[in-house]
Amino acid sequence: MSGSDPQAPAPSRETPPAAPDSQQQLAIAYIAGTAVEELPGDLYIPPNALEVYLEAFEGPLDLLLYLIKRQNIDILEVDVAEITDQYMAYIELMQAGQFELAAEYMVMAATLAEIKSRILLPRPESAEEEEADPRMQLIRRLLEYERYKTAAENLDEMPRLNRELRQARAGLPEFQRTIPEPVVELSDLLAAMASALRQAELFEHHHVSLESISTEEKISHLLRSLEKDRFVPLVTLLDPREGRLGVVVTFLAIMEMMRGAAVEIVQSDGFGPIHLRLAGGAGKSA
Amino acid sequence: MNAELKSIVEALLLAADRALSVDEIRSVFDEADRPERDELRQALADLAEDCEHRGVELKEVASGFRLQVRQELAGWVNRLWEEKPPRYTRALLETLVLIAYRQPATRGDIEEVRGVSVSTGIIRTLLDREWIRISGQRETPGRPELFVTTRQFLDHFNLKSLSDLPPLSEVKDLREALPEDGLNETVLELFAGEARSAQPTKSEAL
Amino acid sequence: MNAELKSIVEALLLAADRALSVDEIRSVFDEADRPERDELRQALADLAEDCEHRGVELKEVASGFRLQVRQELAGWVNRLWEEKPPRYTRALLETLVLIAYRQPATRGDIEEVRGVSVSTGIIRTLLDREWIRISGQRETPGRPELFVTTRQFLDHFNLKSLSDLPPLSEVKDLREALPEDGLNETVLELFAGEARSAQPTKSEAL
Repeated sequence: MSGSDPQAPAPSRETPPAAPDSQQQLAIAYIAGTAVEELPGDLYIPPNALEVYLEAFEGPLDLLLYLIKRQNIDILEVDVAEITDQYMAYIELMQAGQFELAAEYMVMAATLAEIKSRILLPRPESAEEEEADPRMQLIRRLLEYERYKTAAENLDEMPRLNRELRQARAGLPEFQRTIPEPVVELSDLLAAMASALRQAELFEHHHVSLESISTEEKISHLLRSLEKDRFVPLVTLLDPREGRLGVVVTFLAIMEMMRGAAVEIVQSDGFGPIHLRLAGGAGKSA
Repeated sequence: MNAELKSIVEALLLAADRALSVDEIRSVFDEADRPERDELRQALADLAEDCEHRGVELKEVASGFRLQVRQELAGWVNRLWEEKPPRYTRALLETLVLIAYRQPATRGDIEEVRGVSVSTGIIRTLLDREWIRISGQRETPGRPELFVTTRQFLDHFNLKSLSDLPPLSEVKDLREALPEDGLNETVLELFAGEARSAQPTKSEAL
Repeated sequence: MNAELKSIVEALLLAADRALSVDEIRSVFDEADRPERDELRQALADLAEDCEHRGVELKEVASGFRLQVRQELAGWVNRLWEEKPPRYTRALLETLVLIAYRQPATRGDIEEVRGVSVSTGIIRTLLDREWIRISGQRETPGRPELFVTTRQFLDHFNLKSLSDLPPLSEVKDLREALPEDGLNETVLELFAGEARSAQPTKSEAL
């Protein structure tokens, strides 16, 4: 019951499952207390249709509502004893068909049996709070369920997309889908400038040592540090305070200077120390 | 400009394939010539009026405005499609309305009213369709997930807000109507007659 | 009937989302009230005329008729598909404005002011957008490229010449008055992060 496939077409509400017109027969079947061996003709449902039949009800409350409506009576006027008998007859029928009933149906059967026994047996009036009265509780639940059942029916009838409603769509003309250029206003630009200037000030006043190193700067620095006549070990040109970027920039600067033949580099053996000197000095070495 | 704005709005709505909010429409314009909300609403109103004698209508739903085929022409239009629109089971619809009317609602809330367990398949289908979403967890033992309906749900059912859902039928308040002592059949029958004439008291807050 | 037929045809074309042939349109009608081809063509012609001041136009293509967004409105519609227009980072704007004020400027010049290295991506974006160009190389070791702004840059910012840019001293004073809303929070945060870690160890420039 609980696992009904949401995609499966809902059983039509207009044709409720075949129902017995004689309560007598069913009541007898129930009182007997055994599985129904022979289905009464007016109750007969082809065995392979039983499942569909079961699915037609959305649970015990739905089945009870159906039984009540079939008698054309208000829920509040329900004769619990009679409804219980009918309900039990259905349960018997389903069990006879060897269909696994959802536990909720059995719970309801027990509830109904209890209510029936209370009504049949005299009991002290004051003993029970109305709130705890199982009959009123059942009626309350039935009324509540009925509200939502009706709401579901109403919702199903409301116009909805791709049934009564269709989104209107027009074709698209030929065009290139382009990613737009970001929009920049002059004010954005000036704000950026102001911020850059503020940033620069910040660096000047407080973070001089954090200034980034450009290759250009590094080259002029190297030009000042290197001499024509003396090889200088490369390591002495690296400033640890400049970190990895410093190393990379220094290398780039040296490569740039080599390209311009401004510097000579010597490495006497593999993995040995590298020495540099400004080009144009004496004593060339391989 | 106004006639042009109306044309642009129409083109956008017909190209979008979904409802567009006023702000979504506005965002298409450069800041410099972005229409004011009022101006845009006027263009939408004009467009709605233009549609009066056309095959489409402008509808405002939860996520904005959309142009849709007039409902009364659905019969013609649906012949273009071979397959029938999906039908939903009562179990799914009941679960959906319970979430819609009682949100946020847990599975337990739904099961309590329906009297049967809620199948995982139904919840999954509703989540997949984006008609419901998980809004959080109730701070009770087990921390069950709380479900609420989405804008897509409202859009699909042509609604602008939850308040557009048809009201639930009045609940018959048993407690108030029932006399203190009465559980005998006579009293119940008397009460039954009373309850059939609608009770003004609503016992349940939505 | 004709007005109604026109509405039905419009509804069909806007629901179908593809071109429909005259015969396809006719096929949705029951045989009894199926319009003649001429009648239908007349309805299509009327519809085309109605569209003249609208956002869509009726096009006859190989497989039939379709309503499509007017070509001249394609630009607006195009924007619908896009996410919000991307925004430039503060780093990019600063680079651009530094080039504008200091041109010709090398990467080193910019890095000197900004205190952080200039990413290749930023330079590329600015070159692609044709807001800057390479005017030559500075005759210093490394021969760094010199960047200048372009006419397109001036056009975009509605400037007649570079002298229309406010003097730097004024720009400095701007900083309190100008809100930072030109940049979204994420970018600002990213940038803040970048600035905080503006150590020489950052090798973004290379």
